[in-house]
Amino acid sequence: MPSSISQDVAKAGTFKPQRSFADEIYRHVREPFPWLIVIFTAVVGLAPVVMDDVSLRESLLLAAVYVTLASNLNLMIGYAEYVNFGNIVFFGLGGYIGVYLATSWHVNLVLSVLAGGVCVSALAYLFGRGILGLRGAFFALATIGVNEAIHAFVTNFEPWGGATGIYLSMDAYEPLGGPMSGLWFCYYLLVLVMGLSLLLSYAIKTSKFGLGILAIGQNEDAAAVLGVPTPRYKAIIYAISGFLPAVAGGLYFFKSGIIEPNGAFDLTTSIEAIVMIMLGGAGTITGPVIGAFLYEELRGFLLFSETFSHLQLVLAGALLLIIVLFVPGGLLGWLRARLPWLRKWLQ
Amino acid sequence: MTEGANGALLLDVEELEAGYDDVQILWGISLKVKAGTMTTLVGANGAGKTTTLRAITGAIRPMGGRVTFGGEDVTRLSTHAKAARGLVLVPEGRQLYPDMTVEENLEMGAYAARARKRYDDHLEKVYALFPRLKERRRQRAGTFSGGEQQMLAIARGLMSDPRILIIDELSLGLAPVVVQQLVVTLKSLKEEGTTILLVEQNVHLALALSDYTYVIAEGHSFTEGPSSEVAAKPEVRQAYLGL
Amino acid sequence: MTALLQAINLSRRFGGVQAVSELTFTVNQGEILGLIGPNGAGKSTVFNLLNGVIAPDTGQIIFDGKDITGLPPYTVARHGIARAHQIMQPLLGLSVLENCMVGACFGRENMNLADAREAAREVAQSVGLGDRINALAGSLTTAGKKRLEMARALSAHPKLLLLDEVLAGLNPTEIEHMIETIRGIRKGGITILMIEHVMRAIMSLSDRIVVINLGKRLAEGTPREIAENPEVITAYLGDSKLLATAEEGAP
Amino acid sequence: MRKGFYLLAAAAFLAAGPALAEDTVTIGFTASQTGKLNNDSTSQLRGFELWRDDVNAKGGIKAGGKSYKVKFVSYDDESQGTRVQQLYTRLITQDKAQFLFSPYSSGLVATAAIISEQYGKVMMSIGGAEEKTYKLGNKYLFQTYTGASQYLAGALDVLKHKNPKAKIAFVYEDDPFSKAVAQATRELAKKDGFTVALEESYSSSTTDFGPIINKVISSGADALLGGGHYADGSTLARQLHDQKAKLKWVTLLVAPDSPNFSKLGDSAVGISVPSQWEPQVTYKPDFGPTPAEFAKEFTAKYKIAPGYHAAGGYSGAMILQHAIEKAGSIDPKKVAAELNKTDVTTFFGKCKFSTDPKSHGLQIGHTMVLAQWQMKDGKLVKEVIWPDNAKTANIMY
Amino acid sequence: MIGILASVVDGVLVGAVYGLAAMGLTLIWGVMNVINLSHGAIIVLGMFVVYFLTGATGVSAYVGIPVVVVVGFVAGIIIYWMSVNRVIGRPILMSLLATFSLNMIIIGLATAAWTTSPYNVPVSLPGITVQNYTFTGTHIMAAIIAGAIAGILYLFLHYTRPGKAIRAVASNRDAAELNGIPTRQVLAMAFGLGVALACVSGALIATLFPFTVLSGGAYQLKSFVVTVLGGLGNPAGALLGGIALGMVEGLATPFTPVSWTPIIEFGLFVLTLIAFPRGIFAFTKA
Repeated sequence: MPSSISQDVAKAGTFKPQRSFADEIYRHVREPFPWLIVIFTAVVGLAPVVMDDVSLRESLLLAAVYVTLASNLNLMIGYAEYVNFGNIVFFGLGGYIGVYLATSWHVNLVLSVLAGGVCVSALAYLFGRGILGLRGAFFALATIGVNEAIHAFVTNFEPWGGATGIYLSMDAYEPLGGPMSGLWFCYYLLVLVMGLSLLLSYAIKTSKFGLGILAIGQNEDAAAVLGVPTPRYKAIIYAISGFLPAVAGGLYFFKSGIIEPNGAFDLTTSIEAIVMIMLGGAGTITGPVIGAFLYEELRGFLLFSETFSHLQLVLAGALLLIIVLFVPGGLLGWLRARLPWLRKWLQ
Repeated sequence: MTEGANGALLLDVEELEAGYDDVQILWGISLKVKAGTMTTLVGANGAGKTTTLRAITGAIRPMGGRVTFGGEDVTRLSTHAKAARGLVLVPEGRQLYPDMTVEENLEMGAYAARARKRYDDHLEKVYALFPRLKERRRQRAGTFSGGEQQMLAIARGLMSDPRILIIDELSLGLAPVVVQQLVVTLKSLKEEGTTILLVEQNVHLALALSDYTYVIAEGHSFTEGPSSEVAAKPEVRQAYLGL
Repeated sequence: MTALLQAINLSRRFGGVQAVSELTFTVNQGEILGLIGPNGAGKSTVFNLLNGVIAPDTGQIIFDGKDITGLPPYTVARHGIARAHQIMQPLLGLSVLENCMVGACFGRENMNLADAREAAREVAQSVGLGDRINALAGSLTTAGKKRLEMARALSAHPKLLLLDEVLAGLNPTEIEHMIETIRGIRKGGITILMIEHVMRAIMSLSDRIVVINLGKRLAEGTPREIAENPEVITAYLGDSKLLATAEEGAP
Repeated sequence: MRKGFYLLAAAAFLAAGPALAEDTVTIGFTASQTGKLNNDSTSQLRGFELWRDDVNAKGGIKAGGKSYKVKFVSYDDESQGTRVQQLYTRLITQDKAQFLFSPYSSGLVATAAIISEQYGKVMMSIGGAEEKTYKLGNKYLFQTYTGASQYLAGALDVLKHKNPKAKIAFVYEDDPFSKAVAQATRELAKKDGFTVALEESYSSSTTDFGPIINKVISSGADALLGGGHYADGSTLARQLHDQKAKLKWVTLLVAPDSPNFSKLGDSAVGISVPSQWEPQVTYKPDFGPTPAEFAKEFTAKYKIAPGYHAAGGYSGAMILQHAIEKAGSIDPKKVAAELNKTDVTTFFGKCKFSTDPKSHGLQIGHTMVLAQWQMKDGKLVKEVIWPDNAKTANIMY
Repeated sequence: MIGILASVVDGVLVGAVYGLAAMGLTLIWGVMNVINLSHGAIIVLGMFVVYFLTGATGVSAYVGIPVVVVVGFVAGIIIYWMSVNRVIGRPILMSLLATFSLNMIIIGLATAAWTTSPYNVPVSLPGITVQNYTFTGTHIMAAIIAGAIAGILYLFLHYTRPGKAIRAVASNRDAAELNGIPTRQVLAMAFGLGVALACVSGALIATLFPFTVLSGGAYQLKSFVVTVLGGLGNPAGALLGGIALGMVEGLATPFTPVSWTPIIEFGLFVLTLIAFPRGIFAFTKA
């Protein structure tokens, strides 16, 4: 037996496989998962129209924003296992850039928010190169610091209205056909952004880049020794994780009619996004979606119920504690552990 | 450090079952250690040696079976409670307090009330055994080489006033010359009557040093006997010790 | 014989400790070179210097004709140096296959994902992990993890493989098995530099041995020459009679 | 006028006859039950609730021959904008609220208005003082309070009398409202020939004003105008006292208006506050209770004297009631038209809205008063010191 | 010039209290690698304890400090067993979230009980006046107490058995357990100690400034900054870090608008982290 091993190893060392790029693409299209994402996005987008329910649109809009935040944050927290506590800075900064361009410069809304996304990603890449050298809790603290520093900066930045922020006049919605259709337009775009976030999450998870990121998440030093260019990959994933939240920020604050620093850089929202990831299951594609919807439903329920509205913070906290202590894998992790045959679908 | 009657049953492990989460690793391990002897536990990698030690010391909770120490059922006690009773483990990988000085490390070894009472005696004795440590008593443990760290780990174990000293992987990662020194130390401890349970990958070394040997395989007790006899059994040598 | 790797006058300090000083040695194409020395001699530091985990204070590393001094580990890996660690560092949450794929994807050949999958499968099979290919790395036994450490390094199709105490903690049968594996790797055309304390293995595997002590080169030569070198015996092997007791079993 | 109203009401009652229907009108709003605005928002909420109970006790709002009992639907907005639009959409589409009150604070008002405007729902803004909010093109938003730019006009007036050459330090919270107030006042002060010795804004979370006060001392200012909300304002007042800043005049926004301010003891003496309303004012209302009646009723119910947030809440609701009754309908368009015409004095003072399309809904009738904490027989009391026609005590400079 | 000096001195006095607050955070981090996100809520707890204590008994706030220590210690131990014990040794995210959820619970309950209205603890001590500038007695007293407590903590950790046990557990938990140290109890004790420190700092802050249920957030952020300056896990560094932060604040205000202070603070924070991940004052432990 030993000699056969020696033969095998000798062979393995020189093996050269052949496979084309087209095969790789085909493999993805054949997979059911991306199609599930597309269908899900379409359902969310059309539900309020079909059911003729504006109130539902508002809830779904918030949910779509949360899914976008959670799913992109999951790229850092779930894949690269870098705990980003200040993720909201992308959302806020993207919101400011988007709203500023759309109102002060009258740039087309779509272009404005895309510009917000690009700027934020570029900034994230630069910042990332600096702070991603930090590990674990140090990184988490640094992200809080970045958020607070930018928060303080924007508060003093007069072109963006300083502490007052930017108020949108009703005229701002005119290019979109008035506030009513403007809000619908923002909704569709936000749902689209949500769908793209999920596809992005899938694409990364099934790519070579994603494998490198997952390796970094498991053991960064080992990954580096295996050849994963860790500093560059980390900065790239950080930049990517900022893009769609920034776009969503532009749309969301445009829709809200006002952006001001305290609302734009609220750390609590950042942490809520983490809670959603935990609720659904970190490191999975669908986990953040499930988590965001569950969380949104739950907060909604607590907020609207007479009995609980005063204690909603307490109850939300207690729920989070229970999840962290007893179901750390989130709903998906829990299901995967119990129903192994479902793993293919519970990604 | 000496147990009253030599040859009396000190540690009695019966049908121990243990594992992690859903995975059971030990399926019934039994072993007995008599006072004043040196016993070894050997087995292939993955046979469950470390798990056995962890279950005995309480780092993991046994799923079944019983651990009796000095006549008392200690199966469900926590690790520190067992240590306080003199069931002392020198763990694999030394596990020192790198930021504390040598003497502080030793002091922590004597944390339990029982050991603290004889702190001064033990300190003197340990320094006599390892003069190197005395020279460097104010130095941080983290600055030591592997061999020195293993010495400090054993010294710290001795500070706990052990009724039994369990040593996990004495020679792992150590240069031959260091192993030799440690073997000498171990022999002298044994001569003084310290009860030792040794888990050692280096089967030759283990069999040569000890009085009695237990062989475990795949989480079960496989065979046992005086070390020389175990070493001589061809089927054991071949299948379970890989000799 | 051509030199694959040359370490020239390498030095590195940590705080007040000179971990490696003025160390020079050469690894030839196709050989197995053993690196031994007492604990704290600086062996692992040498490996860390070679594969870029830490940069040398002074000195130069030439690999395959290129100067790789001070390059980060992932660039060194791309040049074709792979390493199996003494303390196993499997990517616990990934499967055995995925672990190996990381090696294949980001190693010397920079394969795409599909190629890497095939290459990884092949290598995992060859080191005896074929039936555990989809198991999580965290669920492997110590020996399994050692094997994975090797497989992952091999999947990169490296030119030079650094093996850091891959035999530590294995029992004699497993050691035999691993020795065969290492021989097989060399047969596949991969040069090997290994740190090992298990004398029997290093003596039988190595073409040449370098002994270091206190960060300096103490001796160099064939296994036989090393075993008979009095300086090496004092510093590292100790009393040969006792050694025999320890190594060869019951008297 | 008042008699006229009663006649009108009686006529309406007679016209409707005994078959008066038991209808309800639903008013929706969000309040800050949690979060940083909780304190002020709660006072305002009490005003709303007192009004509702009063109205319902009298049989409801009478309009077009019907009598509408008032029903509130409200949610917690957690003092932040995240859910405001969701909640207002829900109030309108699901809870079928016919009228709305705004959330507390300007930013939230602007956010909510985007929803209410879409549905053509009248929203009474109570607690959104910043003028910016009313210059965004809204048509159904009506402001109860005097706008931010007027807040410190009274304080400047007092200074003009006492020390026309005063050096003024502006120290204010970095939030939309306080900033708007301070910046408007600074311009006024410059125009009036005062010297601006220092201008500093501080973040809402500031708790240590030591460094700022040292700066104030260094600047040699005689007067300090600014502040923000309760927490920071009370801290600032206390530290000014502790650090013995020798200022002759201090006017702070919002904080000193709260009855709790008296807990600061000596630190409170001499501090003045611009107020939308004080219980002592002597306005003669055309509609609803007198100031004294309101104060008495409020104190009886909540065991605490009403501040202007509570009074504003009550009066804002009452303006809506007035407009509904005038319109004789709960149709929002008719009510809005009636609000545009409103020119009424309540216990809260005069109320009139701008109908200029560029600033529609902006309050242009109401004026502020200036109150000051003074020691009276060893007890701290808040006295109205300005304008002269409303004052209850002399200025302490 | 004297204005600047006054500003710096004031900064140092307040900084000592920040340092004390951060000491609790850094101790907990050092011993169990948990960043306590309920730190701010706990500081607020200390404020309310002293508020009700002085209100109910009329004693001076300073007399109440020992009571605050005891209450904080007990609260810390309860919190430890409730939410921290299970997340020790798990990924950093878990402990962050566990303590954050606790923060939500405490803030939620406190808001329900006390609303977010401001409270004020009346203390007056004679201050020291130099020219126009007054250093209030409460500031001076708070700084003295903070310094004293820091000293006591140092002595405790280095010269008492439980203190050494805390260091041992911080250094290697498994080994400590094998040495017969009841590590969970030691961890609970360390957590209780950290919480007690936070509570005392809260009590001292309450003597300086009015506060609300939500005040803690700001002090928590400041504690992060201080902790990073002083070196995570290094209680002695925390005091220095706090004083450094106070000095920076004091030095910055005369020259820049106060609203820029947070930019300077957090900019410094991020830069320090990147340049000295172990903190400026982190001693290379000898």
